[in-house]
Amino acid sequence: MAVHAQPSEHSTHTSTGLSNAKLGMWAFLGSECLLFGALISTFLLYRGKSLSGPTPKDVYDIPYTSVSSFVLLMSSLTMVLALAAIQRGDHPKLRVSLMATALLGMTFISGQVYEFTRFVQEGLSVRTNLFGTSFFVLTGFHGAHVTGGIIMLLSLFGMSLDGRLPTEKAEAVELVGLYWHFVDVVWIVIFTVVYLIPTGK
Amino acid sequence: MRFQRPTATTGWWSWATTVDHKRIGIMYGVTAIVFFVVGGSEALLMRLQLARPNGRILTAEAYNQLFTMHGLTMIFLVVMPLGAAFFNYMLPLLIGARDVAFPRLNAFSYWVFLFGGLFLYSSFLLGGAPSGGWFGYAPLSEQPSSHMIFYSLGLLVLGISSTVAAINFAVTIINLRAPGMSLMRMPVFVWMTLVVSFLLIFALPVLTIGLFELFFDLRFGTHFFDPNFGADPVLWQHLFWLFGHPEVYVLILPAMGIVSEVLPVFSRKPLFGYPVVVFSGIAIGFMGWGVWAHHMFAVGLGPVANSAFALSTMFIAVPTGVKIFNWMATLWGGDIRFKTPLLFSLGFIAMFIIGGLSGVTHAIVPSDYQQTDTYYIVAHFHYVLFGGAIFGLFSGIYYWWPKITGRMLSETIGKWHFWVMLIGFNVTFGPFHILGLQGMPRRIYQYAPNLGLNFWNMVSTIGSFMIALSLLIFFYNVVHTFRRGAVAGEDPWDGRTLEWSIPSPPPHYNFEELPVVHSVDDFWHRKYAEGEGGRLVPVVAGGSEADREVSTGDHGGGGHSIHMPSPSYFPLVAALGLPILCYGLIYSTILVIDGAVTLLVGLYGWAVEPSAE
Amino acid sequence: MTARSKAWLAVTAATGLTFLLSACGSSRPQDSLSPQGPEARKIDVLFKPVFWIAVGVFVLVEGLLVYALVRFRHKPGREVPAQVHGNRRLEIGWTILPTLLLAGIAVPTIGTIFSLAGKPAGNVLEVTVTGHQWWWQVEYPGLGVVTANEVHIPAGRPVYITLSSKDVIHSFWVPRLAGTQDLVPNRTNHLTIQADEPGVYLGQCKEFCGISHANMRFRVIAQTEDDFQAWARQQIQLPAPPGAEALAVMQQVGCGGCHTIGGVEGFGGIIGPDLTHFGGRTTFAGGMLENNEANLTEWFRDPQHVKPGNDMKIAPGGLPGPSGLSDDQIRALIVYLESLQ
Amino acid sequence: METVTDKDELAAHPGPKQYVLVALVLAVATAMEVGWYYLDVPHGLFVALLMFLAVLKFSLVALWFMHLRFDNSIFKRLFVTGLLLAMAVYLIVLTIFGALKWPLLVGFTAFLVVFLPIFLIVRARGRQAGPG
Repeated sequence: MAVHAQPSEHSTHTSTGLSNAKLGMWAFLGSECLLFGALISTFLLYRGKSLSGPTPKDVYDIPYTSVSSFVLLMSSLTMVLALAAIQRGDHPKLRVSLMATALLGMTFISGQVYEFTRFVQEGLSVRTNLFGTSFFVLTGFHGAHVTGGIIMLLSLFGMSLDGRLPTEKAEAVELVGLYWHFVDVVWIVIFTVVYLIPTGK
Repeated sequence: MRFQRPTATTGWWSWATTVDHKRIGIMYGVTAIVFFVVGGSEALLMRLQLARPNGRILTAEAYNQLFTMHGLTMIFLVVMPLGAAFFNYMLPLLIGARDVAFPRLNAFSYWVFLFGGLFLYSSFLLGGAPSGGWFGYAPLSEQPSSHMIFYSLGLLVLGISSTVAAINFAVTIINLRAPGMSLMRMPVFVWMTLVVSFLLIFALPVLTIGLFELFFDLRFGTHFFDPNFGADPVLWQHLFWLFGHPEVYVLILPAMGIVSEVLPVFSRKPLFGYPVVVFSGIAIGFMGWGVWAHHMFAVGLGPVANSAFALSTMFIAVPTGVKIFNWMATLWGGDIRFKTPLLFSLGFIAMFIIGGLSGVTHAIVPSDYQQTDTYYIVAHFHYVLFGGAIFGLFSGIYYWWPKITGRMLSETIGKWHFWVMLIGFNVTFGPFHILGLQGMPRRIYQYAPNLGLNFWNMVSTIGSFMIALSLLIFFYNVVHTFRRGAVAGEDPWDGRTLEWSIPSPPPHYNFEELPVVHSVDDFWHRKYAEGEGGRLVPVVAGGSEADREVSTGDHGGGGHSIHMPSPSYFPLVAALGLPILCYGLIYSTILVIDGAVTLLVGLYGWAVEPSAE
Repeated sequence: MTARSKAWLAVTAATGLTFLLSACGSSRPQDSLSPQGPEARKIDVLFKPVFWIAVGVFVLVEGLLVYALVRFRHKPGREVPAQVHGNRRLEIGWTILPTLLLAGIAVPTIGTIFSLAGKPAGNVLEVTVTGHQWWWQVEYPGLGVVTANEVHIPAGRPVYITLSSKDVIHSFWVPRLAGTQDLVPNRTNHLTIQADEPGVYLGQCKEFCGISHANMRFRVIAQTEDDFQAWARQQIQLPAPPGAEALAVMQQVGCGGCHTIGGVEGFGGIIGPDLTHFGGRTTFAGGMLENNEANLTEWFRDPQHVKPGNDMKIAPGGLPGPSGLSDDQIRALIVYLESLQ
Repeated sequence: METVTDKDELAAHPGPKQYVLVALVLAVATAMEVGWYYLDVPHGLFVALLMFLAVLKFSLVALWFMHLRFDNSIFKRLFVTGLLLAMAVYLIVLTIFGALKWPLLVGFTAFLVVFLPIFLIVRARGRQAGPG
């Protein structure tokens, strides 16, 4: 979406004085709520309904996941700093923050890849049981969203290097930022509802 | 990568690369009508099969594919895109805008819709069309014999198209209204478009996840709906109907909007209780979220859930009834001219009342235990979606045709079309009520001769061919008047809304100067002033031109200096990626990569290309 | 013109109604409007009044519409009408009126929902029905009886049916005795049926369940208490073993792999219906066909042709298609099967 | 609804300092979550606390990093509509399935009961005014 919703399509005088692209992005995020909601509810519905193991308790590594959650959380900070930078017209700092955000995102993703492979080694795949099915598809779907965000961040970085991301186009960064933060808040919910609560004492 | 922008203004390429909302609207309309013919032919085949007991015209497998594709076609490839056609063409004209908020995104959603439809239909050549019903209940949908993989991917693609379009329309309405057009000065059709857009934005993701899970079950062996692994197949039903019920209002609200535009024009009275009609539309949109489980009364949700959903279902009838009463009050005391558009709107009201009332009878859960999954239900939703949506959309076609083509359709042929269609419709679907109550289940490719169902089935089949005839009459009307039809002029119906203030067909920049809006039905008030007691006083000749205001600081001068978004290849390229991707997901990884690359190239080119040169 | 159309509409409606009401059970064995038992009657007494209210509203509203169209149609020289923009009081009126009407209907509705959901009291017969693509397995846990596609019940006694499914979602519907209940895998639903009088009540699967959904039929056979008990007793007797010829054919076809025949060596299959008392049934093939020699002959020639998609693939090598059985072999089979009383 | 140009918005936006501050709170909240996880608290309380922290983190990111606190309220309305709609319908679905253990149920419903009325009022006011 953010890729579609270019500032170039931002009408200068609109009825509300707000940017089309930003309105569109928020509508899209509202719609995303129901998307992830459905996957999370599927996970909750099938909680403890698996006919065979492994169960969450068997495979989760909470300290590990906590760290990667923290990493994603911090990427939101660098993201918002990137926006602040371009709005101030500070392009070197913009590039640094964009790259930092992308790197943090990549750390999170590689962490997830490692987690998945470990789960598979411990005998949990999408086909094993309802837990495997609902867990992998939910978190994988989120991972795909993060990956999409990383691609957008990198292309913003590239555009900025070519000087095709002037200060007037700050909105492009803001839109990608909105998407990125949304993916982050979804993970906040997943971390609580999918990781901590099911296995908590 | 910056290659030459498309420059053609006529011919195939100009259509393939257009970002003009009017051209995209026309493409939506034409495509939808073509699919209407296809879906209709499927229906005729089914009626032939059911004309007599133990029909032998179709095999069971063929029949099941046909009724599945008939449902999918009529909902996703006919009624929704016909609505989208009017949204595209009319929305900017009605709110006094020059285009939609995201012109290229608009082209993208059309191409995705077209490719999605073709992808779905390609299944006929690739091992058989889906045969698990448009509702695709698990676990039947997961049996290989149901071919539901094309269903899951096809609807995912169509969902992308609709979501993108819905966001586009919502933003357009919120942001691109002419100066002075506050929300409560918008035409009702625009209001209904807004409600529909939000319904789609919030309802489609639910279906998307359902389809996503179904696809993973089919392709990657997950177990979302697999009872053998402890899954509960009812989950699919909740996801499906959580989308499916708002979808019903997505299908009917555009027609309601059209009717609300047509009635005032042809009774020469303002819409009775504009705020109430608007609010009831919004109310329907909201309440539409609280009734989905009335599709599942027989599943065994328990008496408490069934009672709750019975209540919510009954009370959604209230705002619907309010609309109908307001429409009748609009006609009341009017100066009613029975032009074809009005006839179709009246047909809508008359038929929709029947559909609504039968709807109430199966909100009564116990009687739904008898009626669910019988032809009584089939009757109900055809009275709502054909007698309702299709009649309403035809009303729109006859009403706006002069604006779109610059020529009038023939009134005489149009009236023939209406009467044959109305009678054919009732002869076809009226008997369904009786058949259902007398024990004919849905989705059966044959029925026993000893059930006493033979007579009304034969009647219904005859009726279905009358409907087909009425469509032929319509096509004759189109062909007959396309060159020879009377020239319409700007305002053939003495209309009330902004689109009638500009030439027919409109110039590609729509409005030379953006109008300034002072009230609902602004254009009408430029032509007529209201004396005391609401008596109308025509404004002095030429006055309508004289006192037209111009929003200051806007481009003028015959539209030459008006800057419109330029055509682009990239929406088409990006859209092309999706079906390739889907075939890949079924057949080969190479195609997946191919599709993904096409998509990304399209999006990238799109991103770096400015919307206008 | 419009007026005539609406008049015509009213006519169709009227004819429709007369047909609805003239509907009598005998000529329409699946008619939901002629209840033959208390459960179905509970629904009927709720539906018919609502139906007539709906008809009343229909006549009223369409009548008003027609009247408005006739009275206010355009006449030459008619001056432009008064521009009425709305009327708050009227609008509140026609919001509240339907609300009250619906509220009135809601009360008995909810009452009936709960009374249908409850387990019946008194001398209840318990039956378990399991849906298969595309036939019904019927068990009487209390009586040790297992049969298929025909539910024998004692007339005048409430029968509490437990519903579940082996494969996909089916739906159990005997219109004249009760409403629908779905059979959902991994779930058990319950439905009470009761017949006033002995007789045969046709039913059919209502939820689309695959290629032969249309052929998934069954019947409820209500008997007097004594006849029912006699039937049940007879169902637990073992029939005479097959003759050599019939046995040879059945072994060649491999019937035992899918079907159970009580007391016969190697016939313990559970994929298809239990055939132990096949001869005593009035129908076969999921209630699709009358149990007679002609139908059985056609069936054994090529089951797939008669009932598309069914599991009975008896062409050589267990494939679908013509079975290739000779007329003599088929006759032997039929003679034996009909002997299984 | 008042018309806000992008300039005004920018002026209203907080600077890096506030952002870092928010991030600190987020970090502490996450630390607390993991802490509670290892401390021995009754499950009901545990769930309630986690729900609370999740809501807190969610709102901080949404209100500050996504600027909902400073931007035009129409954005908030778009997003909150989706959020509450999702919570409402999925909650009902899970309740029908009987799949919600009571602490989750309590947590969610509390959340709805607190936020839904506010949201509805905001909407109603928005309706009367309407953008433009």
